[in-house]
Amino acid sequence: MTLDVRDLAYAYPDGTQALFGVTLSIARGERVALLGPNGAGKTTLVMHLNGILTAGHGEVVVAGLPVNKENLREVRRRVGLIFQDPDDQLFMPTVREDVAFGPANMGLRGAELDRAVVTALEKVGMADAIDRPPHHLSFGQRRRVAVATVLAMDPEILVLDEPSSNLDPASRRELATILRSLDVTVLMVTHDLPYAMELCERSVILSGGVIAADGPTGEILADGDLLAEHRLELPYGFAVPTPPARG
Amino acid sequence: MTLDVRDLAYAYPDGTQALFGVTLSIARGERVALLGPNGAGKTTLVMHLNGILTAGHGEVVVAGLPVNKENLREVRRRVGLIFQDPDDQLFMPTVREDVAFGPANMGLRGAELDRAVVTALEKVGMADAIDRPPHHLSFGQRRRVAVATVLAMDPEILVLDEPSSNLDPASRRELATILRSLDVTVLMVTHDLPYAMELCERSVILSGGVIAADGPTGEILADGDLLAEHRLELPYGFAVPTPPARG
Amino acid sequence: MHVPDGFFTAPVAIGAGVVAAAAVAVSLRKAKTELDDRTAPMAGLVAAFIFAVQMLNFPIAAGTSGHLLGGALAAILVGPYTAVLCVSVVLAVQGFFFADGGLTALGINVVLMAIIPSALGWGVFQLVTRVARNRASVVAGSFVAALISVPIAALTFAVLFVLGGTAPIETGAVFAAMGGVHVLVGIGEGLITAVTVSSVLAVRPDLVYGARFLTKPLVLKTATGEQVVEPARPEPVKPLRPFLVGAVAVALVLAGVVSFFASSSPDGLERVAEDEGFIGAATDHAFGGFALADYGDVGGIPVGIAGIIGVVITLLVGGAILWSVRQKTTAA
Amino acid sequence: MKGLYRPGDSPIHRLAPQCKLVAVVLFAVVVVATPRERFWAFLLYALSLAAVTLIARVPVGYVVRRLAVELPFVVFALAIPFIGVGERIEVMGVSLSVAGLWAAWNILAKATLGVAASILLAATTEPRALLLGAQRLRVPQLLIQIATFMLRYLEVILDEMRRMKVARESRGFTPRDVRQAPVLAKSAGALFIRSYERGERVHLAMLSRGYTGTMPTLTDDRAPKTQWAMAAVLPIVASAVLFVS
Ligand SMILES: Nc1ncnc2c1ncn2[C@@H]1O[C@H](COP(=O)(O)OP(=O)(O)OP(=O)(O)O)[C@@H](O)[C@H]1O
Ligand SMILES: Nc1ncnc2c1ncn2[C@@H]1O[C@H](COP(=O)(O)OP(=O)(O)OP(=O)(O)O)[C@@H](O)[C@H]1O
Ligand SMILES: [Mg+2]
Ligand SMILES: [Mg+2]
Repeated sequence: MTLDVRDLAYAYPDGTQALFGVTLSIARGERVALLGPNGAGKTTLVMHLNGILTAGHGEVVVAGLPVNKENLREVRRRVGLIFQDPDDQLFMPTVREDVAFGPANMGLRGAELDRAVVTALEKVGMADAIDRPPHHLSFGQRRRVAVATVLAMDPEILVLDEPSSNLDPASRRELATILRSLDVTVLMVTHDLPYAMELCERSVILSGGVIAADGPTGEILADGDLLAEHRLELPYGFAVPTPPARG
Repeated sequence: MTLDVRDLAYAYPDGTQALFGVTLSIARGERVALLGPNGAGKTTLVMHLNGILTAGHGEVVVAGLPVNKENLREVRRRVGLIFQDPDDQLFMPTVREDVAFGPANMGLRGAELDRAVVTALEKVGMADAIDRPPHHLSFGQRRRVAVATVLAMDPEILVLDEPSSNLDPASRRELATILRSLDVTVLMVTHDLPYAMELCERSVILSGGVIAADGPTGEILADGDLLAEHRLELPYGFAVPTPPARG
Repeated sequence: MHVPDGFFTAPVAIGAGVVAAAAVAVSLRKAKTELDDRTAPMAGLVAAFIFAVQMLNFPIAAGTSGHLLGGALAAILVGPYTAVLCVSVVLAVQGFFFADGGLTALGINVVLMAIIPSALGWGVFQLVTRVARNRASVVAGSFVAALISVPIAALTFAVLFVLGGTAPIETGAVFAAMGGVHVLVGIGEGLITAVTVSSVLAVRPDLVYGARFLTKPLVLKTATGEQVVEPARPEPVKPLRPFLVGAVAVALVLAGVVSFFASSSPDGLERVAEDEGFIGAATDHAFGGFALADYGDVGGIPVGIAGIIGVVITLLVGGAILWSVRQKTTAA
Repeated sequence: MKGLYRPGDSPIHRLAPQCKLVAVVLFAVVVVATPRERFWAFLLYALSLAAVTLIARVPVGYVVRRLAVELPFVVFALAIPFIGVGERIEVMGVSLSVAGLWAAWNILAKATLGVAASILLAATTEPRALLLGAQRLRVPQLLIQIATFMLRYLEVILDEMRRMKVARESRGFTPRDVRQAPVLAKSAGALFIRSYERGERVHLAMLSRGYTGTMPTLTDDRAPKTQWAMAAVLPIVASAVLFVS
C-alpha cells in the first residue's frame, strides 16, 4: 500500500476545522483525482501527505512509513508535492538554482545535477528561462517551473495541487503526457473535470472535510446528482467520452 | 470607444520586453476574451489598462481619457481589475475591510457601504467568511473574495486576469452568470477556451507580445491551425456548440 | 544604540528633539521630490528592512555585539530625505509599538540613527559615484558610505554623552569605546549595504535611487517589420548639490569636534579617573550593550587617541576604495 | 504585524488611541523631569502603572518579560558605579563611585518606567489603531504612510520567509550546519526583492481600488471628552506626585 490516510482530522491554529476524519488508500501506480468544492479541505489534506501539516488526529502512512518527525526526511524524498500557489514553491534567485535545490539536497552534484535540472526544465518547456529569476516570470511560467522543481527530484509519489490552473492548453496537455509517461503514483487535486477524466482512472470527492465519494472517474462524472451536491459540474460543451485506455 | 490601446510597447525594469506594439479597441458593452500562451504578455497588457504599468511607448485611452498621471484616479474608478494572483489583491485584516476598501475610497460610508460589501460577497457566495482574515481562506475562496472586492466598486469596465482558475465548477458558472448580468464592458484573460466561448462573443489572441488574431470567438476556436500555432487547443471531450444568444 | 529615557540630561534631550524635528520637517518637504506613488512602498520596505536588520545583533569581538543602523542603505535606496523619514519612522515604531528606545529620547535617537547616517552616507555615496558612474562605483560607494556612517554616529553619541550624559564616566573611555568598536560595526554595515544594493541593482535597477540606469530602447513589431523606439523616460532626478555640501560640512565639523574633545584633557567635563587601569578593564562590561572590544588603553594607546584612530582608519579605508574605483574607470 | 499587542476588552483597550498616545508621552516627560533624589515619587509612578496594568488586565508577567528590551542598558547602568569617576565608597569590600550609583539609579528608574509605560500602550492598542491615533494627532501623512507600509511589509517579509521555509523543507532541506549558510544567504537576497515585489503588487492593487495614500476611516474616530479625561488621569497623577514631592 503506497499511501494510506486513516481517520485524519485537522484544525488550523485559528480554530477552523478543515478535515473531519478522512480515510483513503492509494495503491502503488494508481492515478487518483481529488475533486471537491472550494474550501473542502483538499489542500489541507495534501499538505499532510509530506508532513508540512501534522495530523491533529489519525495518521498518514507513506510506503509503510508513518509520517512523523523521524521519517520526515525519507517521506519528503518519496513524496513530491506541487503547491497550489507557485510562489510557495520557488525561492531561489534563479530558476536553475531553484530546480537544482531538491536534487542537490539529495546528493546530486556536478554534471549529473546539471543534467537533472535541464531535463526537468525541458519537460515543462522552460529551458530558456534557466537563468532568470523565478519571480520575474509570468504566472503560468512560474507554475511550469514549480512542476519542474518537483520532477527533478524524481519522487515515487507525486501529489499535485491544481497543477493545470493558469497553464495554457498546450502545456496542460503536455503535463498530462508527462504524468502518464512517469511510473509514479499520482494524486492530483483539480477542478477541471475533463482533465481528471483524461488522466485519472479513479476519483475521490472531498467535501466539507470528509470523503463523499470514491470510485472510477467515469462513474463519478456520470452521476449528475452526486456532482451537483458537491458544487461540481461538467463544463459547457463537454460530453463524457469513453475513457481512454491506460497508458 | 471605451477602451483603446495604440502601439503599446513595454519592457520590465530587468530588461525583459513583454509587449512589442499592441493595438486593440474594445467598444462599450463588448465582452472580449484575451487568449494566448504563457508568457505572451497578457498580464502585462492588462496592467496597463488602469495605469498600474505605464506605457514605455504608445498609449492607452479609457473612455476618452488617456491613461496618464492626471487622469489616473478617474481611470481607476472606471476600470476594475481582478489580478491573476488573489494574494496580490487582498491585503486588509478581514474580508469585510478588504471588500469595503474600494467603495470607502470612493466615498461610501455607513449603511450604504455595508450594503455594498454584503451584496458583493453574496454574489460570490462568500458572505459567511465576512469576518475571517483573507489569508486564512482556501485559494479558491480567496479568488472569490478578490472578485468581490472589484464587484463592490461597480466599475464600468471589468478586466479579469484568469478569474476562473482555481474556482470549483459551480463557482465558475456562477461567475459567468454574474458577468453576463452586469451591464459592463468585459475583458477577460483566460486559458479556458470553452469558458471564453460561453461568455465572450469576441476573442483576441496575444502571442509573443503582439496581437496575432482578433475576431468572433466561434471563428477563432474553429481555426485549429491558428490555435495550434499559439499553443491553444480545445480540451479533451469538447465539441464547439453553437454560441449561446447574448444576454 | 537605542537610548532609553533618563539617559541624557533634559537640555540635550530637548536640543536633540528640536534638531530632529527640524530635520524631519525639512525632509518632509524635500521628500516629495524623491517619492511618487510607486516609490512610497519602497520607503515602507526599506523601513521594514531596517527594522529587521536592527534586530539582528551580531557578534563583533570578545563576546560583545552590535547592530546595524541602516541609514546609509536607506539613503542610497530611496534618497537622503526619504531615508531620514524612514529611519525616524522605524525609531518611532520601535519606541511606541515595541517599547524599544525611550519616548523622551526619541529626538536623540533620530539624530544619531536617522539624520547622521543618512546625510553622511548620502554625501559620501555621492562623492564616490561622482568619481565614476558605473555599477562597480555604486556598490563601492554603498560600502564606503555605510562604513563611514557608523563610527561617525557612534562618535556623535560620545559627544552628546560628554555634553549631557547622566553618568559620570571618563570622557576618553567613551570615545574609545564608541569610536573604536564601531569601526568594526561599520565594516559589517558596509558589507551588508553593498550586498543588498548590488542584489537590488542586479534585478531591479530602477529601485536604486542613487543609480537610476538608462533604460534600454524598445522594439516595435509591425506588419512591415521591426522598429526600434526610445522608451518614455522618467523625469531626471535633480542633483542635490546643497545637500552634498552640507553633509560633508557636517562630517568635517563632527570630526573636528570629536578630535578636539578626544585629544584635549578630558577634565573639561568630568574628573580624571583615579584608576586608569580599572576603567579600561571595566569599560568592556559597561558598553556590552553597545558592542565594544577591549580597545581602550590596551597596548599603551592612550584612550583619548582611540577615537581619532577610529576616524582615521575609516577615512583611510574609504579613501583606498575610492582610489581603486577611480583607477578602474580611468583604465576602462 | 501584531507588535506587543494583546487583544482584550478593558477600559484601557477601549480608550481612543490618540488619548493613550498623548497620556503616555506626557507621563514619560514627567518621569524624566523628576529629580532622581525623590525616591518615593518613583515608587508612586510605578504604583500608578501597576494600577493601569490591573485595569487593562495585562498579566504582570507579560510586562516584566517585555522589560527585557531594556537589558543592554541595565547592564550598562549596573556597571556605572564601578567605572564612574569621583568620590568613592566601600560597599561590601567593593569600591563604588557615589555619582555612579546615583547615575545608575537614575537611568534604571526612569528607563524602566518609560519602557513599562510604552509596553502598556503597545499591549493595549493595535498597531493599526495607534497609527490612526497618530493620524488624528496630525502627524504628517507621509510619516503615517511609511509606517503603514512598514508594518504591512513586516508581515509580507515574515510571510515570505515562512513560505520559503516550507518550500525548502519540502524539498529535503534541513539547516543543520554552517555548510548550509550559503543557501540561506542566497535566499536572503531573494527575500528582499521578493518581499518588495509582492508588496509592490499589493500596493498597486490598492491604488487600483482608489487608494490615495490615506486609509479610509470607516468610523468617526474623534475621541469624546470623557475619553480624554480618562486618559488624562495618568499624567495628572504623575504631575501631582512630582509637584507634591
Ligand atoms: N491558514 C488557514 N487558517 C485557517 N483556516 C484555513 C487556512 N487555510 C485554509 N483554511 C480553511 O480550511 C478549509 C479548507 O481549506 P483548504 O485550503 O484545504 O481548501 P481547498 O479544498 O484546498 O479549497 P480550494 O479548492 O479553494 O483550494 C477552508 O474552510 C478554509 O477557509
Ligand atoms: N516582473 C517581471 N520582470 C521581468 N519580466 C517579467 C515580469 N513579469 C513578467 N515578465 C516577463 O514578461 C513576459 C510576459 O509576461 P506576462 O506575465 O505578461 O505573461 P502572461 O501572458 O500573463 O502569461 P501567463 O499566461 O503565464 O500568466 C514573460 O516573458 C515574462 O517572463
Ligand atoms: Mg486548495
Ligand atoms: Mg498572466
